[in-house]
Amino acid sequence: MKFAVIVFPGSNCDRDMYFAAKDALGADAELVWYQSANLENYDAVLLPGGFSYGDYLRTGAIASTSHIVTEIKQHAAKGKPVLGVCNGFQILLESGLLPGAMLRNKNLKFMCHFEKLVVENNQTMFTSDYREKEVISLPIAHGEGNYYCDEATLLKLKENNQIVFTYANNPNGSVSDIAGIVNEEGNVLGMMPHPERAVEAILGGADGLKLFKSVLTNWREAYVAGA
Amino acid sequence: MLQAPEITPEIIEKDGLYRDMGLTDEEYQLIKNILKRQPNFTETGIFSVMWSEHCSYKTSKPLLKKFPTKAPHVLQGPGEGAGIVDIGDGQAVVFKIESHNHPSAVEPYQGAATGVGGIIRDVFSMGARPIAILNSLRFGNLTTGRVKYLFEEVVNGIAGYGNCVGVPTVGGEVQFDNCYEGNPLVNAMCVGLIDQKDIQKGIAAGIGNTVIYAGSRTGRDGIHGATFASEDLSEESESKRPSVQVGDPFMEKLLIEACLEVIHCDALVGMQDMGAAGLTSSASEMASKAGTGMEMDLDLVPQRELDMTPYELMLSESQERMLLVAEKGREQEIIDIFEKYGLQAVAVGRVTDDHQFRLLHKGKVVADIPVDSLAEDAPVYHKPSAVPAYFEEFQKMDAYYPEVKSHGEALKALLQQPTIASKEWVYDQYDSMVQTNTVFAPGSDAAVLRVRDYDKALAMTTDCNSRYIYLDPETGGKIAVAEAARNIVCSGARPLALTDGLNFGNPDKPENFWQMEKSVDGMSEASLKLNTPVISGNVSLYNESNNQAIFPTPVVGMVGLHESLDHITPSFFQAKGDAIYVIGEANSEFGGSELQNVMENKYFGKAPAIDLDVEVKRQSQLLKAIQSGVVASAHDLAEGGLAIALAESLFSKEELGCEVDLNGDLTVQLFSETQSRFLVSVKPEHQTAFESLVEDAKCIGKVTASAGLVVKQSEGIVVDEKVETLKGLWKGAIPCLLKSKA
Amino acid sequence: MIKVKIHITLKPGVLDPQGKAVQESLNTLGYEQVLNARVGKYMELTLEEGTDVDQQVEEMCAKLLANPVIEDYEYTVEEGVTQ
Amino acid sequence: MIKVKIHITLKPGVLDPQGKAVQESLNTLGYEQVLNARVGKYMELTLEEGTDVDQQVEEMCAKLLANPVIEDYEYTVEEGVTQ
Ligand SMILES: Nc1ncnc2c1ncn2[C@@H]1O[C@H](COP(=O)(O)OP(=O)(O)O)[C@@H](O)[C@H]1O
Ligand SMILES: [Mg+2]
Repeated sequence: MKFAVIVFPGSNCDRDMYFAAKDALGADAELVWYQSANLENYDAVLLPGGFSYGDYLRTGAIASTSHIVTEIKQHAAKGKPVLGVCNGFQILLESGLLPGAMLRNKNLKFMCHFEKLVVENNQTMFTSDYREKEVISLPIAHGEGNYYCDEATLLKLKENNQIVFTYANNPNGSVSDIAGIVNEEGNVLGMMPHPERAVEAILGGADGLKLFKSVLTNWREAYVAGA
Repeated sequence: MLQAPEITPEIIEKDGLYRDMGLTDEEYQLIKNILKRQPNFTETGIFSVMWSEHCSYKTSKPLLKKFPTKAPHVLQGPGEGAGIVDIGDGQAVVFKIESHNHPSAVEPYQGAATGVGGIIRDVFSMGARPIAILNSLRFGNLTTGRVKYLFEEVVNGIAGYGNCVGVPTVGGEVQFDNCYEGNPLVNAMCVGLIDQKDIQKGIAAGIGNTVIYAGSRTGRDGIHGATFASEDLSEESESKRPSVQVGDPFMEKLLIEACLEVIHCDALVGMQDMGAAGLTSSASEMASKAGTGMEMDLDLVPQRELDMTPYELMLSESQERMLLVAEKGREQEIIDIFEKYGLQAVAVGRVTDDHQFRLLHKGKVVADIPVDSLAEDAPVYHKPSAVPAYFEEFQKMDAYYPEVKSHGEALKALLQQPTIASKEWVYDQYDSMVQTNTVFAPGSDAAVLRVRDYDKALAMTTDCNSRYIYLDPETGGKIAVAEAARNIVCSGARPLALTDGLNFGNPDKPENFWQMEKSVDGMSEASLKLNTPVISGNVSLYNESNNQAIFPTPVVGMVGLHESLDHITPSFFQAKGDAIYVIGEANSEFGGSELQNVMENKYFGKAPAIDLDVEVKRQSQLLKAIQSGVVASAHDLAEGGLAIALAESLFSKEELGCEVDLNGDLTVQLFSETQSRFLVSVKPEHQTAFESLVEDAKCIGKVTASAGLVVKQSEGIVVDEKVETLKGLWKGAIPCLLKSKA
Repeated sequence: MIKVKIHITLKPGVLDPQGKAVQESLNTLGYEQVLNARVGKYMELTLEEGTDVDQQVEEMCAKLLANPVIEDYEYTVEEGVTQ
Repeated sequence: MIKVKIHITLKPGVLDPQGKAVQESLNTLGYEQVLNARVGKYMELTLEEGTDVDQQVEEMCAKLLANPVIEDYEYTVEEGVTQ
């Protein structure tokens, strides 16, 4: 299985994502510059965190207009996994691949520390290695992670079981404590916490590794004969 | 448009305009002798910035010479963008500290942000990937609205820039004292990692080679000299006014990636960032170091504003700019790399053989200066020095001893002192984990980052207790270096080298100069003894407000090496039942202590004494014990003494307590700030081994599961506090001060 | 040249943490008569003469400058501006 | 109630990285006629009726809302607004 880690100007967790996929998970992974022509040779797309275009205008807004996002939409339409973390999540929101928008954290400050999360939906291709309602600990590092959507959208997210992670102690003001959501089809996940920062004990925890493992396991089951 | 009257060389001399740019009459005469004519306006400006303290170190040079700078592991000492130290496996660590005090006093967000940007450029211009940022901050007491604003915005600026460029901010220090009220200190340190084969130098070698300008366009940012002759030029349009430098961390991030790609292109000859004095210093220093000359056509310099003069172009401090020298004919290879990242890079000049720094503008030569006269021939001053009266008075005083009624209450009061209180409010705003190498984020003695793919790690810290230095600069200078090394050792690393950020008042006052002189003496002696040479640094003088100098504040930034990941040692207690040891006896030493501040609201008397031989012995024995695997946790004793060290060792995620038994004067035992001491916890099965390795260690109690901090004396309980209560006070102090109405 | 002034504001129902902070700090500073504050963006674009402004600006706002999930926009155009 | 509209813009000559990013992105999207973009803030305050607006708003801008070292501000007042 081969992961593409998309690098936008200003991405800064690209290499972390790459190391998580390649070293911690042991899968094939490549850094893909945002001007690359296509994503045909990749099985999964990872949109890393950082400050694409300096977070200018709105987080993720400028990156969401680049050509590679069209490619990502096509990749997603085929049912292949797309994971956006932090700024990657913001890009998914701005590009319409996921519903809602991000506001500034309610205390207006950037915050960086481990947070407890609840796995609300362990039936997705990203979370099947977790137990239902498992409480895990992942780092957050963002200034705009205050997820917002209107009532109707929220209702839909709940009805379709699209809320994948919630915060145990909401740090940023997100609607319904939302930390991560999937699209209706379940193959595009956006989340503010950083699973790629928690893949080795020496970094303070390895709770994020199961997320990458889930993707790998599910891909194998779907595509590798005899798996 | 009305043309401003031309300022001729004659007018500059007759009206003494050079004085408004900061040059003295003697310096002006020296320039005339060098040029064998009167300098024109642009040339005068160029000399004024290159001969400023900031670029020439004309006041501090005689002192900086005293620092030990060499050791087998030092690959690059002072003189380049940053110093470099060998860490084995063909790798090296690159680091430097830099101040941005005055800009931060005027515009705290941008001042701090551009300070971070500048120091990062110093590191990647050497070819190293920046892997960590630290900062050392000083503010007035958090009681006025202005100080709170400065504090909040400086932190915000560091976060805003560092988080965006994707370099983790992993450590630092913040202290509060009245002397910094009008003049905060903002020092930022950057650490980079490099393969030794990739080390770059800022040289303009190879006659005929091409000079390339890359990055942001030049605007009228931060042109200091433009304040000159305001009467004569009062007609000048509004737009000619100097403006504050604004940082663009997004641009910096692209520059980092582009430059780290460019170093692998063998068409590159040299590279340097444009820091203070912008294009002037980078260009002239590159040529001077290479023993060449340089000619630049200023019309080719990318410009953000209209009608910029040569003076403005040369003195602008616009951020995020680099100067490179490429092999003639291969410029395009380098320009292409920048273009991939959407960055502008243009050829603006060439390396010449005549040792002149020559600038062209609209077809005319606007400056023609012997290049060495700028970088190397700046005058050096040996300022007079005088022992301040306060020092002699302090030395004569009887030792200060605080009368403490309740030791538990004193402990609580100390925990809420902003200088001791938790700095989580600050570092939670910093991305401390990006790049996924951070083993110990802020909150430990030293930050620790593993070196990916190797069984080793780097420890780093900044330290400076300026109260001791104020009381006694020489002793305080030694302590600053020793304390930095203690932090490194506690984390399990061997100290390698240091960078110093010398922040002082006006050196023209002999008392201030004496403080500088003595601190440097003390620091030099300690760095020699501890084998941590000085590999880079920065000098910031004239830190005064209302004619009142800050405490002398020579910040020490230090980096150490863990030879194995197994040596990484936490500063928190680990498990119940572990034995608690103190290394070193306490003496009654309260001059400059935090307890003195709490009780007297000022500092006086003698600084605590330090014996560097004892220091070296204890540090090396502790390190040996750590490396042999018999130490569970180690923490140094600093502000607030043993009591604070005990409390801090309990403020981790684990819910532990401690019970210790102390003899003698309890105030001294708990709160004295006697130097060269450590608090260590050891598993019971390792106690014998530990004791045989560390001579001065004494077992004082054990870690408990009770979540209380208990101190006994002759079997009676003298302090018994819930850890949760103590932690709450310690954590809440700074947020609480910030929220309270000014 | 043409100058376009664009106002981007948060939609009425959307919480505005920044506006709230501004209001609170103004109240704290003693301006208790401030009942509400909302913070938005203000942009000035300079366009080449001869641009079909209305259609273009509308498009730019919709495509990039504002996020329709949370923001509204408004703009005014001044033609024939000399820089 | 009184409504105050405040525009905060960067002083001329001060670098505006955000404006630059917006301009470049618009150019990349095909709006090549965009020659320049500057991004500032826009605030709306609601004040109690009877406030001495001019003096107060001036003060608030200078003290808190704008950063006088790098920003300019301007405001307009509408009285008797029914929210
Ligand atoms: N206090 C100091 N101690 C040791 N070296 C210093 C000190 N101050 C400056 N230096 C060295 O002098 C050189 C020039 O410093 P500086 O002008 O601050 O660098 P830059 O031009 O990159 O801003 C650097 O190599 C720096 O490390
Ligand atoms: Mg430099």
